[in-house]
Amino acid sequence: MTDRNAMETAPILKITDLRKSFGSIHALRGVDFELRRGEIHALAGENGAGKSTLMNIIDGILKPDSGEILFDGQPVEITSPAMAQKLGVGFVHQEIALCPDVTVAENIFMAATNMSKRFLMDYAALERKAGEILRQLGDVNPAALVRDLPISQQQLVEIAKALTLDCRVLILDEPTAALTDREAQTLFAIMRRLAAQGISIIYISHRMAEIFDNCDRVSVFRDGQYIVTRNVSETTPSEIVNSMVGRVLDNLYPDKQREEDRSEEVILSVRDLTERSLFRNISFDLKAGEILGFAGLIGAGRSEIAKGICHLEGETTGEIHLNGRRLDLKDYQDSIAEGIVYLSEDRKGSGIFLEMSIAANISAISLDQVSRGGIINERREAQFAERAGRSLNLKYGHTANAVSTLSGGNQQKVALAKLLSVNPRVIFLDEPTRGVDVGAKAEIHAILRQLAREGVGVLVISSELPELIGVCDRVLVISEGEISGEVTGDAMTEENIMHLASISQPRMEAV
Amino acid sequence: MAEGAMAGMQGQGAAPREPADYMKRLFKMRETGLILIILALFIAMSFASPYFLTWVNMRAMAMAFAVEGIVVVGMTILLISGGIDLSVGSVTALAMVIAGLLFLNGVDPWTASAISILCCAGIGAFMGFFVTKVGLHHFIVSLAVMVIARGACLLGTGGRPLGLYTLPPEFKFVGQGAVGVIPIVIIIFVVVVLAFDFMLRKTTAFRKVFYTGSNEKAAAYSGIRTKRVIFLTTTLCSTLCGVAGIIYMARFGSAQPTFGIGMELNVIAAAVIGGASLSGGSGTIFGAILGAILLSVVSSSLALLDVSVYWQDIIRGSILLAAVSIDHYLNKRRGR
Amino acid sequence: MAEGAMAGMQGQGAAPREPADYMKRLFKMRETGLILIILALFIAMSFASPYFLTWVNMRAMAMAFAVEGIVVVGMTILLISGGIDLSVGSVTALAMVIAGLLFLNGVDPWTASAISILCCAGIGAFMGFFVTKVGLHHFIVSLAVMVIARGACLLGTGGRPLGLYTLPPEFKFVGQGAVGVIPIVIIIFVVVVLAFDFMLRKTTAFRKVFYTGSNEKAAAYSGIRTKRVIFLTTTLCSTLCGVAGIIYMARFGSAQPTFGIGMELNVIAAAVIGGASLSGGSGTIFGAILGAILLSVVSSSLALLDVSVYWQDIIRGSILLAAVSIDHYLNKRRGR
Amino acid sequence: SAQDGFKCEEGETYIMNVMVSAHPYWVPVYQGFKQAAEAMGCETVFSGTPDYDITKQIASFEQDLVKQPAGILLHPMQSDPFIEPINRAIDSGVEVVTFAADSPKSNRTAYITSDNVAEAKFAAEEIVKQVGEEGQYAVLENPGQSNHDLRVTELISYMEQNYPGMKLVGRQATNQDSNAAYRATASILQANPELDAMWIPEAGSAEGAVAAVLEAEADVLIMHADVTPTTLEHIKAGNIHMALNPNQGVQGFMGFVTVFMAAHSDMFDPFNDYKVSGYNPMQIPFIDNGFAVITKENADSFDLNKYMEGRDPS
Ligand SMILES: Nc1ncnc2c1ncn2[C@@H]1O[C@H](COP(=O)(O)OP(=O)(O)OP(=O)(O)O)[C@@H](O)[C@H]1O
Ligand SMILES: Nc1ncnc2c1ncn2[C@@H]1O[C@H](COP(=O)(O)OP(=O)(O)OP(=O)(O)O)[C@@H](O)[C@H]1O
Ligand SMILES: [Mg+2]
Ligand SMILES: [Mg+2]
Repeated sequence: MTDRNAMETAPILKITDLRKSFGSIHALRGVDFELRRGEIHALAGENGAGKSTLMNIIDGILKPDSGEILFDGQPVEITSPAMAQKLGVGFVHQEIALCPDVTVAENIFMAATNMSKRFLMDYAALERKAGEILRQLGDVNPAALVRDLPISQQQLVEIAKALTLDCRVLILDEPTAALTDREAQTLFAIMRRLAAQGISIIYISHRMAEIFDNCDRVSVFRDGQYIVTRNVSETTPSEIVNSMVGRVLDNLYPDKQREEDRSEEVILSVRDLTERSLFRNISFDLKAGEILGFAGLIGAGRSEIAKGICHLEGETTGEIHLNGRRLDLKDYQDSIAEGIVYLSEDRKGSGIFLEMSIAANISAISLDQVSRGGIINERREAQFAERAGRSLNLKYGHTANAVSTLSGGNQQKVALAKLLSVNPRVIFLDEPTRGVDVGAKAEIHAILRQLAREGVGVLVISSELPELIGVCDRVLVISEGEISGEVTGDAMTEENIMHLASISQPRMEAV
Repeated sequence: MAEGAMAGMQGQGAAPREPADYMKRLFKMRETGLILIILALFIAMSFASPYFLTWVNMRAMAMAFAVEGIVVVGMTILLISGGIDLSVGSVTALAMVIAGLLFLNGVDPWTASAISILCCAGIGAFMGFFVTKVGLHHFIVSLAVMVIARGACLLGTGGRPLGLYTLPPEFKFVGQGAVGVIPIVIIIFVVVVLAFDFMLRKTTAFRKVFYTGSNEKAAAYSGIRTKRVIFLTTTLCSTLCGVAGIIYMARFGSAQPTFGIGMELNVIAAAVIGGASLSGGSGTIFGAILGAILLSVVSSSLALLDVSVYWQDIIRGSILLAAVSIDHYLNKRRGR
Repeated sequence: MAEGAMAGMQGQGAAPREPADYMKRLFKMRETGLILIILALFIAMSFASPYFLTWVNMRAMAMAFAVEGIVVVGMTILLISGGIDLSVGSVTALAMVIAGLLFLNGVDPWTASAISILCCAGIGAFMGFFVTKVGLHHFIVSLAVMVIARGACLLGTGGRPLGLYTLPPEFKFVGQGAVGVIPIVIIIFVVVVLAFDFMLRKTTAFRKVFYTGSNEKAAAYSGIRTKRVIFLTTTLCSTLCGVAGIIYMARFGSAQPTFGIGMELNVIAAAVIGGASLSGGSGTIFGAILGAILLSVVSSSLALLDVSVYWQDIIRGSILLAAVSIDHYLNKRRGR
Repeated sequence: SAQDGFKCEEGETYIMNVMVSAHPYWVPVYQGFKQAAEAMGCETVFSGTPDYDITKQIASFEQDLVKQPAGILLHPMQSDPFIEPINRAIDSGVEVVTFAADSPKSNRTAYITSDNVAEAKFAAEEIVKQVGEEGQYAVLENPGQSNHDLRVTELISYMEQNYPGMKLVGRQATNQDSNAAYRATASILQANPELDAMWIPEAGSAEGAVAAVLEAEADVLIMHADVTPTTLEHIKAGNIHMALNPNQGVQGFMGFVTVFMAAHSDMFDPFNDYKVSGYNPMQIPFIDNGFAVITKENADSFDLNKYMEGRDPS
């Protein structure tokens, strides 16, 4: 009886002295970790601290160099995701890993189909069940091909996929990085429900508010080492940040626009920009010295508007003026030539060259800065990368290493460094701090403010409302492809923005 | 073929809802463009030549691609899983040679065929080993095996075709006989195509092939043993080459060490024309067979029209290019 | 070649730090495995045959792959950009045929060669158009062009080789002459290889080829006109085929419409053995040339040892498989 | 009937069917075929497959049958696979004669070819005549193609039996590829500096072999079968000693005559059992069309491009 009792109170997962290195990089240097039954346990740590590596080991994707894993009190050696699945581990990966050529429903039930003893597929049932799960999370068509979905919807599919598993431990590695507040809240409700059913959840996030609102305990990692575990109720965000970063971060957001920076000079002016199915009648001015934000729900069309202005995708009509001069852009190269650049929200798909070196990634858009007469100076290129990396607190081994060896947040920094390395006149940043840790985030925000001060037009798209409110001087809210409102100053509150974001627009004529 | 005609949509995982929009779906599916192009060719040819729409000509055209069509099935499945196989031609020839040598040494032809097909499966497994365990690329492994298997054919036969005229009639019947007017070869072909088309669309086991080819990592994360899937599709493709080789042997009553040179390009082209992606994850058997039919009809038509040989290649290549361009255009217009 | 030897690392965009770790880097670079394998072959062969390490044999071996090596350069660059070209053999033959016909019709051979190379560039541009504007896959476009170009060779010559014995000696000198003991062909080859190796590693223009092949979308989002890059690499590959064809013509004093059948597999194999990825984004000229050397040395060695023809293919394929496996193993051990 | 003589009826058509149909070998054969047909007022068609693919050739042969020609002169890519199609053709009233390659177990009425064995013997004797009975020789080959195989294997066994002093020191497969032949010959020359002679069963490899021999400045007697403009020039220049070329014109001409005769067998009433046994009276197991010996002196007569000037290839 006591044995049994001990079993039930014993942690579901207990990890001792786990080590893992990649060549000379020590990702984990003797980590301890304990997960209780039915708790929501947050993991915090800077980019590259080793969080994903630890999760990948629990899921059997990576093999640890040494250390012990007790699952349900039993020592286990998890050698493959299939085995982890059998143990009851579900995993939402930081990097979205879906099959682009098959439907959402098939993706969601891939593991179930794999384990099922059924001989035939029942597509109708799959779609029905996928529809049920997706309805809780957000609006995704279960019959759509994953390749046709924007990254935020793919994120929802990835979450739905894990929820179908009959798991005892659910790992969520930055699931909200590309989600807006509304979808995130739904996810938290589901998490709490699962926890109440006795499922243990590991939740990785760089957003302190999420951790403190939803989790029971939080463990902090730094440089591959376990630092501390605290009950959320007994600690504060600044204490956690302090143990993560090793110093106190006093102000997370830079100062807003100063009075002397205020100017009526319009840098970018957009008039009646319309794309037949994605957005219409978009008109706004971006003024010198300000940081403008785009807010909205998933699928509102924020990214599409930015890409439309840069002529990256879609056929648009309307006018774009830069410093009062009407532009006649044909493609993105024209846009770059005018100094208008865009940072993609889809890091892996269109932000970085995974198998190329960090240096080559950072100089991709500004080769002329590291070359003379068309000949690349490799030393200069490496220095260029080092400089860019330093300013974003990039954690890497060598600039010649492939970007694929970096942690997710550090990959994001590379994508950002690439874009910041040009000297733009207008810069669109789509989820610029996706997956970036608090320290680096603050530095990125400071850089953006600095750019704005220097007269660069800065436009930020973010799904994280606190970020928009903290960084931007003015926020335009997009709903269903149209601007539904604008907030500035004290009116910039989450309530106001959410209200505007959920205004339903009269249906667009389908073309 | 009506069964097969639904391959496109269902291969994509859609489920039929109302019978009413059946026509709409037919128009929307991936293969419609190819079907239209082939139909157009048929109509043009039946005006151009009075011999085209004869039973004998149709039979000759069907016989010309039926056996290769079995290899196309294997290649398509392998392509979907993300692989490729350049050795299909040599392995098909080797199947003939192995079975032929065994038969000439007194083994009963059915047993000889079974052994030979097993050997081909072994070759596939060999390639699968190098791809999944050693970690080499399909292209280079199958290129090496293409050379080795051709060498084995030459070694086994001294470069001379084996005359197997003495094969028993009931064995030759497989390759030369007919049920009513329908040749056995074509029946086998249709059965293989329908069976694999069905399995690929409907069975959970073959869906894993799509998942693996579409994103091997994602499939592995879902617990699919992707290496095993790739190993098996590689083995399957070679096994089907073995089957094709045996049928050729029964049909020709001989085993030719030089058979099938250049077959790989033809077979891959058929699959690609039919919508298979060279990077894996998509493709249908039905489409690939349409691709094979298109290639075959063009060749046969040029021969039937007595087009000068010096012009045939130019016309053949141009039609191929035009056909895939039109098909691509039609697919794009219908909505990617 | 020491210059070229650094291709591996620097192609990846690395910067040398201290001259001290030069040896370490040499050991670490992608091509070391291949170099070791080729060295091992050389050592084994010099024991097996007293004729192997003679100047004349080395010269003959070099002559045997030098011209094809020029095509390997084009193919490698195309592969890096994410493309592939099956038409290289036919286009090389067509270059001979076009130049040969012009010459026989009274055009000065230099002008004829220039026109012919331009035509090949045109063919490359034609393929580039279908790939970038129409949106077809390189594989299928180049397959069609392979057939068309072969057809054009046949049409132009009536299938008969053109005798170009009357080519002026100063033209034939390009293919048959030597500066001192070094044949012109080898000089051209080395210059082409060094030039493109340098450009690929060092110039911004060619760096865009890597970006495009590594992740086309990310490249487009970095302001690279990826379609133009692909168009140009496709054109370049065909242009180099043209150059190779002209050199062959000067060398053999004839234009053979059937020249280069199957060349594509050889050329792609060389690039892949040398580390080029079939999915684009990686590869080096230096590695690809080592791959070509490996293939060529194996063939030459088998001939030198007078291995039975019936065994040659088996041995050749097995050595190929063993070599890439060892190379892969060495790279894996050194890496991660 | 006999009084109509050697004349076709209106529209009577004969087809010549080959594989790898763009190969120049067929060109003079078809010219012979056509000249005979014109002399008798018959129509001809050149058909077959451009590919080296037996399924395609069989398909094209069966498509020929759809047109109901009077007869087909066929070069079967392989013998046994054509047994059934040939027999079916004859049953449906289309006569078949084979040329250059045979399908002996079929019911074809005649077979016309060059005697590859005779060519090989001739080549062997010529080599011995030039370099003596003691020496070294090498061959290039093309395994899998029967006439090329015969030319090589027969020469080797003839040498073994009659001139044991001649040693075979090199034997390489080059498959009609001049670059492969260059490579192989260069290696053979390296390994055997004393090499006296080479026998090459086709002209494509000969082009590469000559280049290698010239480059090595070796003194090697080269003989080959078939001919291309380039090897002709080499013969004229003395780089190649001699080429043996099958008499393609006669092959085509006699091929036509035999297939015509098979279709008009009612002209002929031989002294045998054909009436009771029911076979075609025009049975000819083997006609040798002979071969020409090409040397410096007569080389100009073998320029196919010159021959084809003003002629229609199809
Ligand atoms: N495949 C790999 N090869 C080499 N190094 C790697 C590899 N994967 C991870 N690393 C390194 O291991 C360390 C830990 O990375 P990990 O992905 O676990 O960080 P993380 O805590 O998840 O960071 P983030 O918050 O940015 O996602 C980093 O220094 C990273 O560069
Ligand atoms: N081929 C399939 N077609 C439809 N749904 C499937 C398929 N394979 C698995 N599923 C779904 O995945 C889950 C697990 O499947 P599994 O076959 O293991 O369980 P099951 O007990 O047979 O499912 P059910 O409760 O529907 O009978 C179930 O929800 C099942 O409906
Ligand atoms: Mg991470
Ligand atoms: Mg977005």
